[in-house]
Amino acid sequence: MIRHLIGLLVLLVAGLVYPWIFPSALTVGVTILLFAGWATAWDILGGWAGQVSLGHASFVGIGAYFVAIGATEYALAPWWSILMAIAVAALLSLAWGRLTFKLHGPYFTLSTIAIAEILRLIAINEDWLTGGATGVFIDWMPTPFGIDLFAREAQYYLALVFAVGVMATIIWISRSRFGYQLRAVREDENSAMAAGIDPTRTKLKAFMLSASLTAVGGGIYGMMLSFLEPHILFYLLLSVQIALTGIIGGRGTIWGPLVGAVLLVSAGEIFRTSFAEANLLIYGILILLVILFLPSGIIGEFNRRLTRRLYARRAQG
Amino acid sequence: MKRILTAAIAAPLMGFALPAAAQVEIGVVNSLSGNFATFGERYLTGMEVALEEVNANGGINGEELELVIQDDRSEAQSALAAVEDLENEGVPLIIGSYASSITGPMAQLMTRQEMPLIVLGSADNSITKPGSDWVFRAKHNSTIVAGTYFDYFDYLREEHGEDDLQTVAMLYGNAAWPVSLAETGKELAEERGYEIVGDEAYDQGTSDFRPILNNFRAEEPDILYVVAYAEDGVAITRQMREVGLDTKVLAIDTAAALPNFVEQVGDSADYVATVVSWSKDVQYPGIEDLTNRLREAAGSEPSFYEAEGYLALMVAADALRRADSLDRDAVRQALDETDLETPVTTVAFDDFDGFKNQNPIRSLMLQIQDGEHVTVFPEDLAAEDPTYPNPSWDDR
Amino acid sequence: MPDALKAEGITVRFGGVVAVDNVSLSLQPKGILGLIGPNGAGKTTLFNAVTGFVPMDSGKVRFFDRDVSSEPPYKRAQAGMGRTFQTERPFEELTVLENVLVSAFLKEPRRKDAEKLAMEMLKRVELDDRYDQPAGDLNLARRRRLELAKALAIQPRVLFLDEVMAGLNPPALREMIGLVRRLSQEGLAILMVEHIMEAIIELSDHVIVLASGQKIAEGTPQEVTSNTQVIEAYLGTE
Amino acid sequence: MAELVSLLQNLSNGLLIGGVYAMIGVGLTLIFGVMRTINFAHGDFVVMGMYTAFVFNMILGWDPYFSLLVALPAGFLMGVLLERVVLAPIVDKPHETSLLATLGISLIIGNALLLIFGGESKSVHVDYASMALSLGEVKISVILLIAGGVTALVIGGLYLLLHYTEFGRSIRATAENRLGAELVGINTRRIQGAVFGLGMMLAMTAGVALIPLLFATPTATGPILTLKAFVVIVLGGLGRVGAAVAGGLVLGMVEVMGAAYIASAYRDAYGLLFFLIILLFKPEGLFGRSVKRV
Repeated sequence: MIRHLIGLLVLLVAGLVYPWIFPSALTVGVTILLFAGWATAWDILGGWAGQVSLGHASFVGIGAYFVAIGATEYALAPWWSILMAIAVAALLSLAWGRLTFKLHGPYFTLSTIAIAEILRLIAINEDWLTGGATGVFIDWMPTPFGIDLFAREAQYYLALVFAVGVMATIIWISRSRFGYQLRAVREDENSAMAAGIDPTRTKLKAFMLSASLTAVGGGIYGMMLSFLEPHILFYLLLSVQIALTGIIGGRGTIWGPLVGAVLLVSAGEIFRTSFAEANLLIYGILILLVILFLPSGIIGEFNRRLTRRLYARRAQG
Repeated sequence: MKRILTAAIAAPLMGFALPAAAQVEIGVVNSLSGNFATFGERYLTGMEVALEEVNANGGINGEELELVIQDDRSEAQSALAAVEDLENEGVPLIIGSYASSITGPMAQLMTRQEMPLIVLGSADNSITKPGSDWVFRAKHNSTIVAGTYFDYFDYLREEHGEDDLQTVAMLYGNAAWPVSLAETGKELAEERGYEIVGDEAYDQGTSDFRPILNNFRAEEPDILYVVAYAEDGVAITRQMREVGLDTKVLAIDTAAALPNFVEQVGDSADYVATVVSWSKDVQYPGIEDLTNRLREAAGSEPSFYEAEGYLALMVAADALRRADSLDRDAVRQALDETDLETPVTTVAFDDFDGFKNQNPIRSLMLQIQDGEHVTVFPEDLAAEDPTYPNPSWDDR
Repeated sequence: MPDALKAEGITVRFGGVVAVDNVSLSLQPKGILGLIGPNGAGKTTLFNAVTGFVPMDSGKVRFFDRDVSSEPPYKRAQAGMGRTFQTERPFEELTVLENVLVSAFLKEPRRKDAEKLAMEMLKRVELDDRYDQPAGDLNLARRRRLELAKALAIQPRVLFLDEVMAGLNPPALREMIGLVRRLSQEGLAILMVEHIMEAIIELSDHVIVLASGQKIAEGTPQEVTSNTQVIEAYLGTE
Repeated sequence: MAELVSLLQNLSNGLLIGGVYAMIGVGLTLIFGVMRTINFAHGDFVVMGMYTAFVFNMILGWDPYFSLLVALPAGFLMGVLLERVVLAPIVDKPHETSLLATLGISLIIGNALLLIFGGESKSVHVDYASMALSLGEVKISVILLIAGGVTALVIGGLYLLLHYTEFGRSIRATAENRLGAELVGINTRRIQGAVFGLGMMLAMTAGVALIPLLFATPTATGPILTLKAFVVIVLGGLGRVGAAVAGGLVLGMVEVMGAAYIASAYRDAYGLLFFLIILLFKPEGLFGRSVKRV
């Protein structure tokens, strides 16, 4: 516990120092923090509860669009829009989970793709709802305490708060009753039921929490882009990137998704600026290598070895 | 391997170390990898041709012009990171990018940072309407393109009688550009007295248009107005013939403007009409020379994409020469006062109809005649007369 | 005082096969009820039907004064049915303590209390020295005891043991028998499905014998083992 | 009358498009049946088939179908190799590990094609690309008919292979019950490699057969086809070849009817919605055998 809280503190300090070290890479910083938050939120469902979703872009889209439509159509400040987005994401995930949680393994994963794709088509075609395919410009943001929310610095600190908040949530979950219920359901639903745990309810809670947190990050992402098109926000590839970040780092671990985000986003950025056309090819090779050599993810593999070493050391001495 | 890695890590930091000696650098954000790389390649070719021309003619007031090119991986957040990076390197302006989902966020950011952006490929109205003081577009937009289509239809009406062209059916992909062009088209149809008898969007990646085309066949539209990217346009044309959907005018935007459209569709491509910002047979001085250079650089028949890449860089170079400074405000001022003639088109940035810093470019209507793209409208720039009406598929 | 468990007319069908055919049983609040029968007799199915893991086609299950017939397994667990699984399934990625903690949280929502409870349960099954070992690394006998600790940690009123003796070597078997007896003496009612006659005879107050889904005999261990029908069922005219 | 003609027209188109989908799905269903792996690179395998046909057409002027001579063995070998190097080492990891691995393969194939051939979409133009046979007023696309014929041939051949050869029986046994297959002495690891090879071969065959009809864009086409293939195999019933055909036909029909009579903008949604309903209420697929789990 103490270990994790120190980790959180280190993250916070590193996050606060980053803008001084890399003043001209704030966009990359925001991207890392958003992906860290998203992947950690994804991991509540995908890692801790063991239900791999490839539909989380839907919740990013909901967060971003609530902020955009709220600001442009109703002059609504983003915090109110994000609150609404949280509510909508929670309700949507509740219905979504009720519908699909009887599916397991790859079947559940396929169903998330299908639902997210249907939502993408709705976002593109129903222009009364989203502004449609031609997109929405965010042309206004409030200035609380004189802070310009369009400024990348402001967005950076918002993203930092978001990432730290999600990390704190997962640290709390990992120690709590809920966290053990999640792991029990992931490992074996029958054993979980024998311990008095309602698996469906547990998964629903995980999905709702995961979706709501993802939507919060989506709101910040919307502010950063400040021009939204459904194509890129409800995009299957974004869902895949979020899941990928979580899995590469280590599913069901506290620090895995963060490590995944730091690795993938910064590798992506370095490859982008150094290898031009070949950058995505090299990125693909990197992913494959990590999967082959660290199949439980970076932190996952580390934790497995650590637990065994700690036990062995205590048992001997 | 080790060397590559070192280079990779060092590369982003190099910008600090290298002093800019007797050269002017401008930033380019372009889609070189990812889904839009097809277009990115062509734009790059066009810019390289322009770069060679600029430097052969004395560069920017004697200093060599250089491009600092960054890939945006066809995604918005990478483009924004690239802008930040380029701003840090001190470039006075940036050219970019292709998709509106990428160019839109760039425009927002650069307006905030007060840095001039010359739009490379994105044609959506939304980029320059309402627009900003810092965003300039030399190429066309949805309003201009849709206007050219309907001017052409009106012109055919004048020539052949109003009753001849009455009904329009529309078919378009669900991406930003096709939707925005279709929406503008619908407004114009209403204004100018055309009846819309069919209106269908499709999800991109669909390659079977038969159900839609069959429905249209029952409506017998005079005009079919299609907005589709390359492969969709080819599939639509092939399937129209297969289904036997005859129209007097067949307009296919974007897809039909590419040289290999004819290769992929064969003789069914004939009579298809399409609007472009540039054509190799347009009556502007220097056109032949430019076409040859573009062809050589591309290694194939050049398209409007290469031409637009060329145009964007020529506009940038012209403004930098006149500004005679790397100060962003001075460059913006110079861009504002642009009055340039190129073999692609003439450029001046105006505010009109709610647009800001938009070149009121004269778009061209091409028709494919005997497998060649030929400029047929407007009359003063035309190389040939349009063939009208399209013969029925059975008679070909 | 009502019976701890009263099941009446339990019938379970799989497709066309009747796995359990109209079986009734009852368990006193402090007794050990043994459920035996040859392979495929329907013992485990009956056991799963009573604990809610297999849906019944007909029948009623009363747990103390509560009708749990239509309740899902986790509700029955919450009501106090603690069970083990025949193929023991520890949460392999968790440590031994964490495995038990999952169950302990049912009655003790606060981590500190739950941890204390879990540790006590580990002591009861003599696994406390391995509390931080990954459960996946335990050997069979220890996994069995871990299963037991998990079932105990929900602080059940009745313990359901599904073949906890199977596959144990003689010393481990003796240990397990002692452990079950101790639990019973501490006041827990126990229903055990078992293959190992030795254990059943030693432990049970009352035994039910199943064959082909039907109850063929019932009584004290001595009565049952001398029953000719039972001997036939076991020795086989199959 | 006109409406009846248009209905018949749509029905026949739905069937023919369904044949195309079946072609894309059949390799995936085989892989899923044996390996329980969601192969995210399947669409990219199809695209590789398309590029094979394109390259031989461009350089040697071959008719696209002729390049099957190259695509078949190449597909099989590459599949076996990929399985050996990438998937076999992680076979006992959770399913999402192999899912990610195939995702990595997909990224690599797409971007390698982009580097080699550039981003422009590729197609082979054949003279019969827009020909149609007329049956009364209903028109039947020649090229879809040819694709349908190839589908029938390939799937017929696969059926024979699976049911009348020792190798095929081993594959089916492994798909049905891996442990049982191992007990009777089948080397399921080898079968797995061979099946992946077979799956990739079928995907590349589909690519070759479809190049006159569809377009290959390095990174964009693959995922679209992969998604279609997922829908096909779930609709029909996972893991069975005949069911993939049925699934393809159903998907073709649902899409065409939805596009013709509801709204074409939601074309993909009809298939996906149908896919969800099947997943939720008849997870063994429309035509799969019912499996009761005890």
